[in-house]
Amino acid sequence: DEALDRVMSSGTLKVATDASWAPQSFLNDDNEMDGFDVDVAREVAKRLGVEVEFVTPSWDIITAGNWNGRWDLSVGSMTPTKARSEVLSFPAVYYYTPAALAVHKDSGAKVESDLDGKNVGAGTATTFELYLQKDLSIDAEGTPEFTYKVTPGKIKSYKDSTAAMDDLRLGDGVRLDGMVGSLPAILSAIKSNYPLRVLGDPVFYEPLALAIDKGDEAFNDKLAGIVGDMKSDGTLKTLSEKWYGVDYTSAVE
Amino acid sequence: MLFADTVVSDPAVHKPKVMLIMLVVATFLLTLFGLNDTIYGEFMRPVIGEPKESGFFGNVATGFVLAIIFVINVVLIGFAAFRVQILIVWLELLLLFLAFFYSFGLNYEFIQSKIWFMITQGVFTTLYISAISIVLASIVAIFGAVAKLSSNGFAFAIASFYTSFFRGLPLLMQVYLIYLGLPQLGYVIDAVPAGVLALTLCYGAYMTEIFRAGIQSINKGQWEASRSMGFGFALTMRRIILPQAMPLIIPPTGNQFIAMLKDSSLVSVIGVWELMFLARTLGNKDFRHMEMLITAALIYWCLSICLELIQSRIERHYNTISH
Amino acid sequence: MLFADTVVSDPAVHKPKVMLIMLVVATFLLTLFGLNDTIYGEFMRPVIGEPKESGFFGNVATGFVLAIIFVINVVLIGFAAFRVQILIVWLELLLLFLAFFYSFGLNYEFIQSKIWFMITQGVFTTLYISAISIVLASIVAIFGAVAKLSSNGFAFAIASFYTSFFRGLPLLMQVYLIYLGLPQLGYVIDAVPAGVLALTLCYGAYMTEIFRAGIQSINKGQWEASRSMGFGFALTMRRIILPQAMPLIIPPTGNQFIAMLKDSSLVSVIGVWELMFLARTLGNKDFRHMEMLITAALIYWCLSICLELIQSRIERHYNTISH
Amino acid sequence: MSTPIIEMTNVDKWYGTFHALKNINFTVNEGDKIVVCGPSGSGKSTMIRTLNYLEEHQKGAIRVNGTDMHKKMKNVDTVRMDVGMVFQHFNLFPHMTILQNLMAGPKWVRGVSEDEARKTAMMYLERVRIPEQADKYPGQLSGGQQQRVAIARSLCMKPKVMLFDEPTSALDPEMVSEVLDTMVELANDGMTMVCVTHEMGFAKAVADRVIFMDAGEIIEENDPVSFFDNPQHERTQNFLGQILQH
Amino acid sequence: MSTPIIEMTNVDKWYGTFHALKNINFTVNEGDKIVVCGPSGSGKSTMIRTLNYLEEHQKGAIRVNGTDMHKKMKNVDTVRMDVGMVFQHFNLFPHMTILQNLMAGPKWVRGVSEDEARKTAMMYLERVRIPEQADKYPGQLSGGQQQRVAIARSLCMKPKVMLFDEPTSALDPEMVSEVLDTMVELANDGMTMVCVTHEMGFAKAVADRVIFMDAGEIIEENDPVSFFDNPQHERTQNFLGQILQH
Ligand SMILES: Nc1ncnc2c1ncn2[C@@H]1O[C@H](COP(=O)(O)OP(=O)(O)OP(=O)(O)O)[C@@H](O)[C@H]1O
Ligand SMILES: Nc1ncnc2c1ncn2[C@@H]1O[C@H](COP(=O)(O)OP(=O)(O)OP(=O)(O)O)[C@@H](O)[C@H]1O
Ligand SMILES: [Mg+2]
Ligand SMILES: [Mg+2]
Repeated sequence: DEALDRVMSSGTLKVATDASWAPQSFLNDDNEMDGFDVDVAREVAKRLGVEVEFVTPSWDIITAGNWNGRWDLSVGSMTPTKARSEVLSFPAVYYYTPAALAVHKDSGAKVESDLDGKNVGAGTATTFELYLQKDLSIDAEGTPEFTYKVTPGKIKSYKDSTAAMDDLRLGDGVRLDGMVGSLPAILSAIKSNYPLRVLGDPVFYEPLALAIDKGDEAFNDKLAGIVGDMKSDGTLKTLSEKWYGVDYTSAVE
Repeated sequence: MLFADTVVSDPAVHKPKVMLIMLVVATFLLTLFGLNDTIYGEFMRPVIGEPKESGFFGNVATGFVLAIIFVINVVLIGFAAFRVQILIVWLELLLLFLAFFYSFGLNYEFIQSKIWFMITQGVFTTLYISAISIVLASIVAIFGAVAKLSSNGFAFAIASFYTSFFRGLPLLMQVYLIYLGLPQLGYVIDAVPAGVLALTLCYGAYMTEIFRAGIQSINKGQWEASRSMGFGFALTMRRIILPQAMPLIIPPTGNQFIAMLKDSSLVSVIGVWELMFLARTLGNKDFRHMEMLITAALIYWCLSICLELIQSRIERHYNTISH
Repeated sequence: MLFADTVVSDPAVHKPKVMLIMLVVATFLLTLFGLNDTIYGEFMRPVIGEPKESGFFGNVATGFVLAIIFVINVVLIGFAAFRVQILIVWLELLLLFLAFFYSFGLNYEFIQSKIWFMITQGVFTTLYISAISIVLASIVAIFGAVAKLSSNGFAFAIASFYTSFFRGLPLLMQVYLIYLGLPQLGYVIDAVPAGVLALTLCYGAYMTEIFRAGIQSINKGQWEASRSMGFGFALTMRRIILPQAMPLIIPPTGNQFIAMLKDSSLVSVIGVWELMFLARTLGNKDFRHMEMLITAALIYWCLSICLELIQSRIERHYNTISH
Repeated sequence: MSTPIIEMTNVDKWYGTFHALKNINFTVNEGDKIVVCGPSGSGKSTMIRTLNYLEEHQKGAIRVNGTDMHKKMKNVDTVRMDVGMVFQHFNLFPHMTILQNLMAGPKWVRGVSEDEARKTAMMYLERVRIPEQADKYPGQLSGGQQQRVAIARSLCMKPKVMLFDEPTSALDPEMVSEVLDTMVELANDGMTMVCVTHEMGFAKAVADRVIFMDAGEIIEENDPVSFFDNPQHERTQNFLGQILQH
Repeated sequence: MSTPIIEMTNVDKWYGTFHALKNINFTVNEGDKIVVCGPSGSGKSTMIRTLNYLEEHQKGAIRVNGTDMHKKMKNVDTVRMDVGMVFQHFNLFPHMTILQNLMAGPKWVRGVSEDEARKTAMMYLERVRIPEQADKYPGQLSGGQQQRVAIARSLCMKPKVMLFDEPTSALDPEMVSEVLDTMVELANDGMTMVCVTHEMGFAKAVADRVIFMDAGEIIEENDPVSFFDNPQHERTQNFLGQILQH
């Protein structure tokens, strides 16, 4: 329980999170960290009775494991899988993201299968891409069932979902006919005047968890307890509604 | 300047033949581009009609008009003096590029609201990390170059391994290796020192090669003269060889400095908030990354223009003293 | 090699005084590093006891043992011939680095399962994109250099704007501008051509500066001699100036080639599956980034060693012919 | 034999503020052999370099082979093709072998065939007594050998006018006379020559006129016999005095 | 006056396969003045460059100022401090003014003060008649001026032994005699000198011995009077014949 000791004795919880993933975590107009993940981290720290401090190493660095005490916790919307849990521990799932298809607003597509045989994009190596490849298996507990609703002609992978949306906004069929991404991201893009619209219902739900370095059971249990409390007392639901306008803290079919 | 040859031919662009050729070539090239569908075509709509109707004729007409504008411009510039020519051409190109940026339809208020933070936080971090790394890399490079030129197998082997390894591995990888690898050996190193170390080692390796070429290029007679006067190795190097190698070393070194400015952005992977990191981050929430990226790019450009001015001043210094 | 000076001193490392100094310095430095807590300390545990008990003594002891190993090694290598020395030192350093990689505790099966795809898909893409861009960039650079050295204000202004702009903007930005910006003007350009175009323009700008320095460094007498024989400008450049500038141009150009190999990875942002893209992608699903990145890094290293060998061969060619 | 091939009229040249050539006037007719002498730093090299437009003059007119040399001239290359120059510092091409140095001009500019260029080159190398050095690089030759290569290189171009800048300075006396013999032969073939040299033997033997320069001015110009036996100007007398005493 | 300061014993040198020096033997005592002459390419430069260890020899022994010159010597710099060298190609430092060229050695190696170094430098510049060029760069001087700077630069170091490689090749006759006068003065001050030159006047006036080289060998070595009036070797006779006829 090295990590827990360190947190308690120093009185600060160092949280690693992304700074460019609105609305989960981003820099707000005052150039401070803000977002759903950030609020969750703040709440966790509050319940531990310590201050919170954010650091922003890249995804590669966080997921390499062996943090060496540089930071204590990652609140970064990671999907917990068995293979990944060989590298990091996932104390608790704190919400679920729906994934959805988006098309240009001029697109004639009505249902998911209208994109069959078309160019569909996704962030590379994301669950969205795996979904398009029909190779998605989320082996975390409590993952809802899903079906493959689209058979794209060509899958284009992008550095991230935003890059795919940038291509899609050029016009219907200019480079892309559609893309898969997280529903919240698509919605906030639409709010920022991207000429897109969501196609159909969410195609699958993805559980997202906190992560810590391996080897500290006490810290793991403590965090699991805290997240459990936050769920049961409705704090998470409030936060989700604040940021997404919807309650994503449980998977809805 | 090249060997002036003391023969300056009449500005070629004022010969009617040359003008005509320029016009034909420009029209041809611009027609090839098929400008009909572009914004240039839009300006011509009243004359050429809708894209689909005008077709090939539209392309040629648009191309021709642009070509005429281009040639008139070149001919007029030809009348000006050297420095004025440079000024005009720079301004024109700048305007063209600004127009190009403008065509992205950026949100300027957004840029305004963020630019101050980008400068105070981002530029500052970028600059101090690059400045430290550049100084250290230059020092590494001098030793590396001497070692690579030495007849001592041990020094040569270490230096060549060093340049091979640190040029061969992607800088990102070096940042990772230092940041994630050193803790495995027992040292937990902070983000900024890790970044500076990686940049120093990587750029030191590149600059080793540059310094080597510069030192090697100096005439053997210079070594002979100074050695025969009893100058030691270090003295010869410092006072005779390096100053003469400077005009050769400076331009590629300037390249490295400018590249470093931008490569320093790689340290953002380990959580350092430098310019590029902010550019990618600040625009994220509102999907304004093009705004932020272009702003960052222009800031980088300004910084590197400063470096270029410094470079050309140093170069002039060394060229004056050695003709 | 540097001015040989025809005096090769006795391998300095065989003098007892030098050995002693090396030993003391190495011990001191290694002690400073505080190796007690590291894996080196672990080897010494039986003698020095637990980190907390041994403290400073542990540091010194570990440092001392390592220093002795180091010095013995250096002394032994000193006996070998130049080429053998190089070989031994390279092997030793390689082993050290492999040990270092090993300490990451990588999953080798995972690497094995992916490496073939990385090579066939990734290396191939990386190589062909860089190769095309390098050739184009060199051509751009020659013209750029001549323009930057010309006394024609128009040519100078365009060339200097070009180098300033394309060196000043981050390559990533150039890729975006070309990939996302050109469509605004009406041309939709594919990912690979966009990447090649961006790399060509960017590296062409850097190499312009290198070529300029090389051309400028050639003695005025060479211009005079060839011009006075009636050689035209182009002939003088091609047959007299450039061949002599080669030894100067090659090393920094080699730098650029090697850097290009890795910068070509930036085209992955627009979805080209080159080496780095695969490295980042393949490991993501199972959080095996490090495995993939290290594999990619080693592949890059191999590629750049190939480039280095080619470079040194070309350099030898030009050095032999001009002494 | 009296068409002027080189005419300098009131030529002035400055290096920055240093007045290097002062009101130079002289004419060389086709087939003339002119020797230029004068103390070190008097502007001899500068003067013959202006004839090739390697240095720009600021005042006056220079006309070579029917072409006016000025800032905006178009055909400087065609003038230069017919004007050979042997530099004081040789300026050989270090990256080419001796043979390549000699063959470059004829092949690239005159369009002579490879074989013929090689034959001419070897012929001149034999004349200057270094055929065995043909495949070495300039850096591998002794000073005197380099100078001979420089002379041979110019001759290979078969120019109408030759400008020599101290062509025998690095040679031993024996070699000097051989090289001068070669030059005398050329002179007898009717080539026009301007030669900066202090070899008075050569001046006496072949020169039509001797020009004496000091401090950027032409002090005296005369036929060799009058020049040596009866110098007019005091400065010339002193200068010649030094040589004879020697 | 009879301590040998330079000794060459059975020295052989090759450039690749070219045998440049063949079994050279000679001794220079302190205060001796030796003139070396011989045809172009005979190995004169090579020989005096080995004395400074600027060229490596492959066989035999060279001893200068009490130090053996060989591959593993440690103190080559201290030997060189006392051996001045004037190069055939001058090798001035192009990035330093003439004055800086002259002051560098005394200041950086001998530790002389700035003022004193300047005084010495100006003194020698006046001796070679170019004090007004002190602030120019080497590239701005005429050939002869550069050569004089090279001579002055070596003298500023106040060496025990001077090696001159054709120190007057680029000079006009007037200047030659002035420079030679300076060298005669040095000679009279007791400086040891080895001078490659074809100025026979100088040889006759000051040389203790004249060495004649051909094709890498020393063919003849004699005092100047016997050398010029009564050369032993046929090759020497031919060579001298050319000079006198001249
Ligand atoms: N680039 C230059 N800048 C300034 N002064 C120069 C330059 N080149 C030559 N000079 C000066 O012009 C004068 C004439 O030089 P020039 O080379 O013509 O002399 P020269 O008669 O050829 O002498 P020498 O016989 O020594 O070669 C010299 O005093 C020299 O210092
Ligand atoms: N680096 C080299 N490689 C091969 N041969 C060389 C090299 N340097 C000199 N030589 C040859 O060695 C011989 C002697 O050269 P050296 O320079 O000593 O002649 P020198 O007597 O000084 O002649 P000069 O009076 O022309 O200066 C020459 O034939 C020359 O071609
Ligand atoms: Mg001259
Ligand atoms: Mg010589």
